[in-house]
Amino acid sequence: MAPENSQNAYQMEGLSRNWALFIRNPIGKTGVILLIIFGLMAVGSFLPPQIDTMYHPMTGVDPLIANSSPPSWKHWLGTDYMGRDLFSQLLTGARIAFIVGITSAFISIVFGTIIGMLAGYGGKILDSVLMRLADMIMVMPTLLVVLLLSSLLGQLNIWAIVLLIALFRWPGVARVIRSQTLSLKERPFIDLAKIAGASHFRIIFRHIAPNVLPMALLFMTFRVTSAIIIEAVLAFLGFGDPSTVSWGMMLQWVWKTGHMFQAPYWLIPPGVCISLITLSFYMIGRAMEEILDPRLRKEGKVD
Amino acid sequence: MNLRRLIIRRSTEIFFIFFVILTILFLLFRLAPGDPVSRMVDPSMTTEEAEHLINQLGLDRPLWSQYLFYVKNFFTGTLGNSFHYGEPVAQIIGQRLPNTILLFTTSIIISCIIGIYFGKIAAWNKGKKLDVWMTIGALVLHTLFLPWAALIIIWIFGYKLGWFPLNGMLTPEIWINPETGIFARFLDVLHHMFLPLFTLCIIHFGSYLLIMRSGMLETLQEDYILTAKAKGLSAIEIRNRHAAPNASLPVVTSVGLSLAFSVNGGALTEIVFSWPGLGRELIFAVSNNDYPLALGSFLFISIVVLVANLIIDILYAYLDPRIKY
Amino acid sequence: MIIKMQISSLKVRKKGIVILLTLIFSSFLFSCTEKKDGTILKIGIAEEPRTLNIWLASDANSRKVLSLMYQNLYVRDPVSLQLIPWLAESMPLFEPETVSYIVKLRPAKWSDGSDLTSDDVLFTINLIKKFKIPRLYSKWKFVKKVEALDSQTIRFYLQKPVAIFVTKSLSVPIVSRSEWADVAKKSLTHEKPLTALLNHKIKFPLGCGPFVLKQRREGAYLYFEKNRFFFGENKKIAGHILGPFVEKIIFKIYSSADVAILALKKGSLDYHWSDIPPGHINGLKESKHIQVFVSKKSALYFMGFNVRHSPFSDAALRKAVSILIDKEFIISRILQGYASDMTSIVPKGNKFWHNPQLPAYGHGLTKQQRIKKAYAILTENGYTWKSPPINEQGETTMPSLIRLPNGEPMQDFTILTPPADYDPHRAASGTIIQEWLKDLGLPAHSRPMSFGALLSQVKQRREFDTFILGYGKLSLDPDYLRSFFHSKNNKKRGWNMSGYHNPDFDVAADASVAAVNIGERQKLIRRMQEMVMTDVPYIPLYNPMRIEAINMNNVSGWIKMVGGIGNLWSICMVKPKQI
Amino acid sequence: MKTGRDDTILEINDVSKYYQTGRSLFRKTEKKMTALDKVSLKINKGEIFGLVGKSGSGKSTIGRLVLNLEKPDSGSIIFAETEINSLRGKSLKQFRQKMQMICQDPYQSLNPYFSVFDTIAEPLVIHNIGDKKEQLSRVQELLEDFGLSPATDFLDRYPHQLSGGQRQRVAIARAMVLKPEFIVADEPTSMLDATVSIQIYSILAHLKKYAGITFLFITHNIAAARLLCDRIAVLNEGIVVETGDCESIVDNPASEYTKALIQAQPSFSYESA
Repeated sequence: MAPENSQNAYQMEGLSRNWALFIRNPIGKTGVILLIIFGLMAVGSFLPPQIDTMYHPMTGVDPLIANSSPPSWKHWLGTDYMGRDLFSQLLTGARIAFIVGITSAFISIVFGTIIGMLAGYGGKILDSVLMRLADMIMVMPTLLVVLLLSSLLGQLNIWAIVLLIALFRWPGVARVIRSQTLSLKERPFIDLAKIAGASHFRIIFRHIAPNVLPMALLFMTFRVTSAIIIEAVLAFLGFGDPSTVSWGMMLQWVWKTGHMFQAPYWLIPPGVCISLITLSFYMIGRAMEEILDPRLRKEGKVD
Repeated sequence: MNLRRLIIRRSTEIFFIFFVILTILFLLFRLAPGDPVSRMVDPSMTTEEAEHLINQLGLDRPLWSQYLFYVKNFFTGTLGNSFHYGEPVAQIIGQRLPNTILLFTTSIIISCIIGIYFGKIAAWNKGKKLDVWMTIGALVLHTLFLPWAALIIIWIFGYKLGWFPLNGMLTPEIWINPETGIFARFLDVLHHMFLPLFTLCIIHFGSYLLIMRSGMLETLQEDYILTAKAKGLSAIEIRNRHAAPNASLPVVTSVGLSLAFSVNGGALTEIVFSWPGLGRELIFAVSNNDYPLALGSFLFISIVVLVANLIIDILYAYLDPRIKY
Repeated sequence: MIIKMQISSLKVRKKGIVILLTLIFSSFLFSCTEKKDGTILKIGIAEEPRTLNIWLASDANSRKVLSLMYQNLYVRDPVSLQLIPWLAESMPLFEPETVSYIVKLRPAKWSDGSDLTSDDVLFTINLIKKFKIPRLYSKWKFVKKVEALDSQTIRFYLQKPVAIFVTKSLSVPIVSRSEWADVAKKSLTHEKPLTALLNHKIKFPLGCGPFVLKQRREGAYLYFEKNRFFFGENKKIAGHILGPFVEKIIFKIYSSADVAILALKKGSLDYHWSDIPPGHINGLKESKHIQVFVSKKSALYFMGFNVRHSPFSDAALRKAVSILIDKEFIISRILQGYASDMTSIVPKGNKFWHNPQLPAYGHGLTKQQRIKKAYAILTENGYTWKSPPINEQGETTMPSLIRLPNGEPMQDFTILTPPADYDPHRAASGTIIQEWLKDLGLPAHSRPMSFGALLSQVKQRREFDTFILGYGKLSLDPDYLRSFFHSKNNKKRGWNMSGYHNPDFDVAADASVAAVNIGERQKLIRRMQEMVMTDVPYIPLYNPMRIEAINMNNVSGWIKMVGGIGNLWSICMVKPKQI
Repeated sequence: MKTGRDDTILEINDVSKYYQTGRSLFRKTEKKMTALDKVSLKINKGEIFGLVGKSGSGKSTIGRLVLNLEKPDSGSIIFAETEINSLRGKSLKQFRQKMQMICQDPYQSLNPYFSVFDTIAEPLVIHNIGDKKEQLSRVQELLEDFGLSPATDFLDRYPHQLSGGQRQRVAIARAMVLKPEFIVADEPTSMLDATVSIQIYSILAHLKKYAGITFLFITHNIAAARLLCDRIAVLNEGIVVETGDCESIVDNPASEYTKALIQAQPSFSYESA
């Protein structure tokens, strides 16, 4: 599926054509600005531990502070109950949010797109089997299932969580991609490809895939949102990966150590960050959606 | 005719889907490490006692026999006994479910109504400041981190302002008094319900607003709206009588599609507000290795979601004559 | 047509909303009428009591609630922690020649007014033995025969002298024959009698404690009224004249501690019968009507090793690890200072049994000193590094991975901990210990696991390297030492999770069971602790304190003892404030 | 403009095709629509065979069947002495090299994500013919042949950057890249304006003449058929009404249907030859 340069060029041109529309949209603009800020935070997260080991988000503690303390010059956002720097935790949280959100959204989009294309192109039995599978997963409350699995399986690290979220979030994408594929399948260029002797594999990945890609990308922004939220809730409830410092984890620390209403400097930033980062992806998605096609939204209206 | 076929087809599908879920969950629970006996951390529990208990709970039988037993239990309607409650799971679910349904359906209905109402206004004022602010507001509410928001809501309205009770479903002091009338009890529950309801509505209504808004924008492009305009009907009349009802159909489907997702939020809300519902019970059961209860509640939630989806499909087919199945 | 239908329903909805809003706002007024009633004691609990069936109750909240109703023969004095008679009239009489104990009952009544007799005690013991009730059966297995001498006197014949008979066996709750006889009979006809007994639903337990359950709404509250027939009322026991002085108790469920604390401040709770995280203390202290209690617990939180196989079969490595662990850091940072140091398996507070002369590994050392000391021990025992943690200048550096004495590199190992939702402290300790071990090149990975999975890993499958677990409520009698380290418990589902095997220890442990002479037993127990702390299959980490808070506006007179103020004594002693 | 009656290249024997309407899991009621009813045709090597009929007459279905995009419900189609429906794997791929198609709608027949080069070279890539360099020169050659010069200007363009006529030229170039023996042209000009159509027709005529390619020319425009075809068959509701020499049928229609078809035709295109 490696796109050649020229193809990229076309897509780039399409993008730049839409970019103007996109950036004129106040929602899209806000989303991009927010995202850039979070991106800077994620990149900046590597800095503090270099300055002093006490700024290590997980293991570095201020030797002089043994409990939660409000913002100061040394600790811009204050420290948590162990004397760890909250600011560097917040920066690291941005990194984790990106990792979780983007990888799990990416995986679920790849799954969803492939399954949707297979179902739409394959038709008949393959279609009904895959779509019933999608229905089945769709009725499962993702968070509860992931909670259940992580509790049952016992060991969780961030990649397992990412994978689990991805596994439960593909059906919506698959349904949309399937319906797109159904209409693409009727287009003459697919017939022509067949006549030229193209294999099913080639038709699916060379002809259909690029055509459904914009839609898949759009869905990716929404999936990023839900992945970040699910990870945050899991971490908040204590089912997250303990060796990572995510925002959900920070909130869990505030909560479990009883600083919920004691330390606003600790409670507010991660909560606001979770909301804002999901908001930024959501806004970008909305703006993209309005440009691509206002009718695409009804992800389930296919039968 | 078609409708009946739809119902039959979807019901058989639901049955199969459900059975697959049951089997997968059963295996998951039984093959996962840890059993309710080994988690009893009490040094005075000897090996002999533990093994006796395991035998008595039937956990030492082969897997297939446990599975058959479970399926039998399922169809006889008891769903087995909870390890910790010692009661039939069906009974526990029966107690918790009404509370969940009360909170859940009320919140969905209210947020739907509010979402449709504001979505309508936003679409009508497309491009104006009102629309932009409403859309952004809806997006912000939609992406709020629920447990965090819920605790802050409790702090503000329950503690600082003191308008509402902090949690639970009723005030014991009122309910233990035999003289309290039914109306007072009803009011008491309503009063307790307000904050969790408020939280859930805040989270949900944003997405309904957005769906309604875009549905409305689309409808406004259609021919019959133009016809209505040509007929000289007033703007409000066109908006409310012609465009809004049709535009609200997608909201109905989205309720069905997002139902499974809203169950998550429901469970979290129940935990934070100590609302005695099924979601909270499920999470407790999972963390206490109470398999029969966790399995039962999970199955029940999936049944509810499946059936609700079916109902919404039927409703949709009924409301929109254009839909053919 | 559809359109019209929807319009009309919208109109109805609008009216509905108006009505709903008026209802809600009128309920504000309603809530303001919540009057202050000192005669109702309002107690918060963290979760719904799972069951009121005393035999099934294994969760803390059920036990709290049941402790108001079902009573024991002997209880602990709040101050001296010695056993004192409760349902019994006096301490048991031991007859060495027949190896039997005689217990005389106090005149007492069940809450339905009927007399509590020796027949009930007999019935209880027989039920435990017949159904093999978990946790209780083993305490009565060695009792050969129980007979009622008269309606108030019972004699217990033992197979051999057992030290724990008085401290553990005799402290089982007594149930009435009238409540359980039919249930037991019916359960015995079942294929699985124990399950049938445990699954029997008790709605209103028949006890003889200070309170009687009057009403319960599942998921919402439990409502108790004073037991008119309570045997202890107005009696002086353990230096207190007992009540109960409050007429009613309501147990409310507060799933989150934060909300419970708001409720305490607001006055809708008098006491939250559950741990409060240390972070709340400052906020609580600001409110004048809140009093915070910090009490000691009889608890043990420890890191355990799997000594069955390499690498932790080597005691030197275990010692090195215990030197590396900075317990003071864990206590001061992770537990915010609300815990006490532990040097032995038996907590310090348990003065009679605790052995004070044990090595405190690494106590008071700096990080550098710890690494150096651990490094010295390991090099002595043949461990090697490519680049050691201490360089030629004597400074600590980042080491390469360690090699075992046989020259093989040490495999990665895991530190299993409970998940953060279950216990954030243990999970955090695991992470921080992992970092400390890495300073010496030990390839440790902290891995939280769901509690059930963790225990099955450690107890059943026994495939692990190290773990962190704890006992929040360790009995005051140190018989657990035997459970934890006797080699006969080194089996599937056995409590010797480490697989510790020391013949000397086994001999001492066996002797300690039979030692009815308390001084002799003390010596043995202290000797056992010494052996364990020399071989370090477990590293005791900390003994947390219990933080609780009360609202002083309504009631006063809480009794503080080991494990907090939530105890039977407090329930019997709290008095409404006269305002 | 008749070439000699050479040997038959394509033979359609008693082919029928039905479509089911409104199929669903629970409704298998036989509501069949007959698309083709026992159609038999013979096409000779090197001729342009016209298939004329109104929309819905089944002419496109014949095209799809001949191209092996669909299977007939009964009857057989024989191309170059092989029954094409039984072809699998390698032999199917070989068949694919020999027969190509030109579509009705140049807007739909090109993948919007394929550049001109990608589009034309795709059959070469699929059949693994030549290396990249050879493919490039072949594509350039074809582009020049079909009046898209300079070829280098067009190689990297995408369909949306081309005009309708240019697109159709690209489509024809793609059809020609494998040097096929047979081309199905399904209403290749119906979406183009008249002047462009004429240019396309002349390309097709040229191809027939110099490359010796056989065409199945599907059209509703009897004038176009008259202009281009050697023989035609008139199709009505899945039945062949008449078949034969193009001029004789147009000048002397036997059936009412054909007459009606001719009368419905605007006359200007008739003269424009």
